[in-house]
Amino acid sequence: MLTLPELGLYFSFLLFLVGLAGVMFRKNILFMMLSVEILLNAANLAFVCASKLTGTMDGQVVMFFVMAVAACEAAIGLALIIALYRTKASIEADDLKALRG
Amino acid sequence: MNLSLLSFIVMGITAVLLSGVMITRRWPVSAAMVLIAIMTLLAGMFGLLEAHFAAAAQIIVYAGAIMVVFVFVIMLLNLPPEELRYGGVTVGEMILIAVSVFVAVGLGTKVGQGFLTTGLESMGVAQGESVAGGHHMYFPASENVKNVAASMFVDYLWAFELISFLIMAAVIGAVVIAKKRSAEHADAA
Amino acid sequence: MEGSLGAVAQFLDTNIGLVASIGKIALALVIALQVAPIMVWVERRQAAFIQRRIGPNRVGLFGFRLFGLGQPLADTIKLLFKEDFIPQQANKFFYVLAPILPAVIGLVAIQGIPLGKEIIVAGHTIDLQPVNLNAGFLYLFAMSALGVYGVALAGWSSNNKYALLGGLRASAQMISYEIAMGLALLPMVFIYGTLDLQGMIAAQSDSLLFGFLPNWGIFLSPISFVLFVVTMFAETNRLPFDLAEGEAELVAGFLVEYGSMRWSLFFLGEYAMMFTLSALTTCVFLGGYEIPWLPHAQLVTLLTPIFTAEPATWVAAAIGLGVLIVKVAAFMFLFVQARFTLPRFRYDQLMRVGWVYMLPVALLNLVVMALIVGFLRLT
Amino acid sequence: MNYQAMLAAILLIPLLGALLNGFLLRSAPRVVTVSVATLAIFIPFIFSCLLFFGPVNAGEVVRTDLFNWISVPFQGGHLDIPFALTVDRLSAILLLIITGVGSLIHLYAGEYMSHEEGVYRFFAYLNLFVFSMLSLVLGANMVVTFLGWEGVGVCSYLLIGYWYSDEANARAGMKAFIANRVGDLGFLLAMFMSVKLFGTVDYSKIAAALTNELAANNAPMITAIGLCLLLGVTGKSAQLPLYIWLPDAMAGPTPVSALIHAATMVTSGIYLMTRMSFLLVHSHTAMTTIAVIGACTALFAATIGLVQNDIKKVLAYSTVSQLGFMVLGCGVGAFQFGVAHLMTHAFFKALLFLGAGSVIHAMHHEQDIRKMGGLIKKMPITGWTFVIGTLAIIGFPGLSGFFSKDEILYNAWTGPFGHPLLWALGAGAAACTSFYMVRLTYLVFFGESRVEHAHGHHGHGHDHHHHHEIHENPLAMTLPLMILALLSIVGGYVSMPHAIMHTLGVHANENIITEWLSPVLASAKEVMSAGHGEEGHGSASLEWGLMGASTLVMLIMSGFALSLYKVGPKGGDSIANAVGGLYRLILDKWRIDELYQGVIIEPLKKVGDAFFKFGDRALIEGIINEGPRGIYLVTSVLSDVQSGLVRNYLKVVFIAMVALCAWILI
Amino acid sequence: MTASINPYLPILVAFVLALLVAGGATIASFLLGPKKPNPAKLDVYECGVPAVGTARQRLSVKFYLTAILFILFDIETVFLYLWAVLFGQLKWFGIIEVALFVATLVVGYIYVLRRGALNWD
Repeated sequence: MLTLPELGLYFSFLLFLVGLAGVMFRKNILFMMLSVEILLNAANLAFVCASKLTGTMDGQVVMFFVMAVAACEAAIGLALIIALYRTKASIEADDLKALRG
Repeated sequence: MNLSLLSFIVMGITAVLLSGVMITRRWPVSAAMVLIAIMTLLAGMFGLLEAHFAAAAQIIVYAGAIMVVFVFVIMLLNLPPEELRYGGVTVGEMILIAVSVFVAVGLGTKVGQGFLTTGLESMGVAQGESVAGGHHMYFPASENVKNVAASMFVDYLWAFELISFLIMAAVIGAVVIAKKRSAEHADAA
Repeated sequence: MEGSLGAVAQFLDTNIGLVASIGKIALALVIALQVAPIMVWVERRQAAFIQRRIGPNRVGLFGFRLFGLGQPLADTIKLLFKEDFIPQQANKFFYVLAPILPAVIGLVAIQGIPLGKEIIVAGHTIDLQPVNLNAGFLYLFAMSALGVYGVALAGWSSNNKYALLGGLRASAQMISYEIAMGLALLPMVFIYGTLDLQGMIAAQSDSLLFGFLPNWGIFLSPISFVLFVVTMFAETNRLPFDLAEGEAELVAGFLVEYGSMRWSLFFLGEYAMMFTLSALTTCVFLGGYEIPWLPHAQLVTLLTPIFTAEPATWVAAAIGLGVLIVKVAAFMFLFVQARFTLPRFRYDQLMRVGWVYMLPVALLNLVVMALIVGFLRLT
Repeated sequence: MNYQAMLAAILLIPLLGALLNGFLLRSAPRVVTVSVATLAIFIPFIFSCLLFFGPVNAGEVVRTDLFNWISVPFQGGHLDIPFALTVDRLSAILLLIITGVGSLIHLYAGEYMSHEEGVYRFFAYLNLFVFSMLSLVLGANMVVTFLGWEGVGVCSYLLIGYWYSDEANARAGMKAFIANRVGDLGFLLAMFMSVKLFGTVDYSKIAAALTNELAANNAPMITAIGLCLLLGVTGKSAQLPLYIWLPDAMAGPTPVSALIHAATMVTSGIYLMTRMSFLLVHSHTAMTTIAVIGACTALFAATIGLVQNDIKKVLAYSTVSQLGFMVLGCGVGAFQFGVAHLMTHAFFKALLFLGAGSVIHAMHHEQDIRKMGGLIKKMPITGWTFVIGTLAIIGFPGLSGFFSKDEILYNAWTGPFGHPLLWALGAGAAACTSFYMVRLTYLVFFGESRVEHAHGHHGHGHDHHHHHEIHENPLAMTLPLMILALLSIVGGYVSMPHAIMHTLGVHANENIITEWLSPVLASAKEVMSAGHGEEGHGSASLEWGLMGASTLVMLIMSGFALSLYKVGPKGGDSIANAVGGLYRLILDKWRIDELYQGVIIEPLKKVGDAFFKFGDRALIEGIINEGPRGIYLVTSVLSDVQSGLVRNYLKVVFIAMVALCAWILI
Repeated sequence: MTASINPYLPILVAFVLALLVAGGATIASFLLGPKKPNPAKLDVYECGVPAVGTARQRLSVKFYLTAILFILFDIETVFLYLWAVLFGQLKWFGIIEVALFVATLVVGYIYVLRRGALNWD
């Protein structure tokens, strides 16, 4: 039997895969961050589906927390991009390896 | 197959396809716009899953706020379109992709059989059992917003308060990072 | 023949929800589409009166002038036949997409407004709110939040300095006032205890305040009302908050490279949004489609002897729609009046008002209202 | 009335005051700072009164559990330590003293500190101190008490070093802190042992768990707990051998000396012993040790007080000596009189310190009694209240010190753990007390004025009155003095001896303090009477006799002091010359500090040096210098993994996710 | 009997209709209007003078700061809406909880204000 939450979980898996591919194969930090947003959205979808699956509100509440975290991530991440672009005039991820071991 | 299931599947497939489109865009603005479309589709899916408040918040916060920041940054920096480099896929990455496609297909067939729903039942996960425990829903299922609120403000009280600290830290951090050298760049406007 | 009629009746009966819903949507669409041309005419006439001119009064229908009411139709036809070109430096796709976005969003957003309480057709009760979600008027907020993109995209895709700056300014302004807007309506949510606009309207009509005032939101939380009206002006980029398209500084802001029908689509969206937000204000603060001192149920009982049961609800709904439109029209008048009365803010003043005054006042209002309502209800 | 909430409020209001003053009101006007600080003590005082005359008077024990503080698995069960507050008749007395005397001293300090800059810091510390002291007193278990115990130590350190720009003050603060840490170690050990023995640290639960049988089976453990508690007491209550910090602590502002180093903090040892009396009485060894230490401290400190010339130093040694009396009282089993003396001492010693502060304030920070004299004409209120304080402390019949001290001395002879020798030590200390207090009072307030008029320009350049006319201080300083003087007169009647009670025709079985504290001390009494057959072996005639003896000694010594110092501060020189060596030894405070320096501190320094040489230099620096080479070898391999490219890190995420989903499939 | 359909369906219908209207208007105008392009018409409008430089230049960071503050306060508003619908049930507990939440954010807001991030001058 095909149910909505289960399908939703599968879609969230696929979205996550695509998002992860985006983060891995794009060189531009901006695109990487956009892909991270896809990842977070996939996670949100999974949470909402889990909420529906178990009949509780936990998933939806956690989804709001994820949303808040995503907002903070976007705020700080984009601030960093702006700062980086100012100093390095580049937002290529490969140019940023000062933390190389 | 009823209407909501059909639209759910159509929306889901569209979202996945669009995400594929998104990660291959050259222009950041195009990518951001496609992402907004994906988020709107997801909001619709939330609605079909009867998470009404989540659907509204998805649009208000994600599509209407977070993406605005992305669009602003893209427009502020006015980045040129990026040259895509497809040649960079190594053998290891090829294997990864192959494996993930395999797993995706496998999972798809499993989902088609409805293994999760039955699996949860066999694992004895009862419906309506909150992970945080303690709180019992006291509103009818149609009162989605009140149920979410009850769960958040009773079960997840501390997480809720902590979020405020997170947001405060993000506000301060973003201002510190972005405004750091703005004195020298004040003429950039 | 009779069989096919029966089949139609059968179809209508089983799919009454779908049919009614399409009907409601069509009604709302018609209203939204009429707002823009009529408002353009009203603005021109009103401006003329304020400036002691005559304004457009010539175009009439079939030889009747009708105060120039034919003008909107003529305008539409003119716009349709204007040359439609795309500047060569523009990003073609987004340049075309940008005006469609606000128009679509405006037309979709208006569906969230309750046009009346309900009508009864062949035993089926039909709620007269085209889109009635569990999340209530947050739907309107969601739509209004998406409105930013049309403006931003228009500015960006035109690839023109004025347009880009104008687009960014307009979107920054819209998001700045969205916070105060959300916070302004918060007290109303906990006063009425619901997000549902129908529920809010019902709460406003079921009793009298101090025994003589209608129990309207404007009396319950006047500061919220003032805040909301101000943010409404800013959200719709209307004067005195219209400097994104300020002619003097930015030629016409994000609209500079647009012409013909694309240009009018922006205004279609803008006026639809104006109507939507005015109607939202009406529903939250001014009792919506309800006639003051005469609740809908009472109206229906009054009308029933005259029209019999079911048609009475239809007449009542029509009266309600009329009342709603009258109330909204008052707001529209206010919009126009403000446009030709108030000077424009400077941009820094505008942002300052939004962040340094509106936001704290909205927060303070929230706290004070929470305490007042808390003391009145919880002790 | 909600007494639980009131109890929590008593504790939290001073904390609120401290936070307000410390963070929000830093730039507020002085008036605001002082009012906030004083109100933050005065409101709890009102609440304390309500509690005192309400449920506590009715014999109830009010308890409130604020939250579960510590919860750890322990011995198969759970060790739950709630942040619980409780007020019974014992803590109620201390509550009133702390908040009552505390508010008076806050009021006084507002005026006393009027020439200082940035007093918000002072008042924030002071409020924080009161908060700590209250949690010490109100804690329902040893951990909460320990929180307060440490808290008062910290506040004391901060306040002693309040004028930290002067190195001596900072050193005094550190000395107090270190001496207190040694004592705290004892308290900690006692706490650990009681967890081990009883599985709880809650006083009431320990009391319930401690049966005679258990005590008999674990006698060494009980004695160890008692001795460890005693170590804690010697630290906090300045007993031999850890008393050395208290005289130096006088470096702090005088209101601090009055509140912390006389009235409240130093008495917390007495409180703790009374609180744990049910346990202490099980160990004869511990009780005897306590009594002996108390008696020795009383006499020892009193002898040092005889020759000091700094007004605050005299009072400091007097405090140590009086604390010795209280410890003696506890040690001989007369806990209730220890508490009674604690109370009366809080009144008259606070009075004396505040009086001294008033003098110092008027004299612009002159503390040497040889440069004073005849001040009573210029500062009548300060003078006469100081005289009342002196009379109270030397045990002039009818004043508060007389009753509480005599009861302790009587019990030192007759109490369950008493011995005539202990009485003798105590009586000697009392004699010395009479001498040095009368000497102090006479030299400061009577006789010829020896005030140097020339000295006046250090540190007060901004003052625009050029001749430093000494005059009485404003009402904010004298009002506390008067109230405390009144309390010093009447405060002793709670512990009126039997003999006098009978003579006066008061037909009560016990005096007020014994009656009041009987619920707290019931179990201790039971144990003591079981161990010694009959409670006390005294009689009315013995009581009268001892009373008469100590009064006589007091009168003789006071007269001796008066006759000696009639001629001025040089009056004692003849005797000093006669016993030359001994005099100098006492003047150098028995050279105890030097002893510690030589016996403990120097060897410790040597050990530290050794550790530095072998531990730091050879071992740690060796590891630091040599280690990186090894680490470098490892990391050079690992660093290739860490490419700095986000993409490569994400591959791990990717693999993990795919693996997880594959696991679901299988 | 109340006619019930999925509440999201009308949005879809409205969306399609609105798209038809807006798209139709665009296409109609495209089809009906004359086509007489010339270089001056297609050029960037810059008040009649030839365009100087390009529009693709970097803009003030203040727009970004505004947007940042907007998302964070937007999140706050959404959380507060959750509280507002349950105002009656959460009672004073909820008010206190939200008061703490708002107070924390006000701290951040005051910081931003003091830092001058909202000064457009």
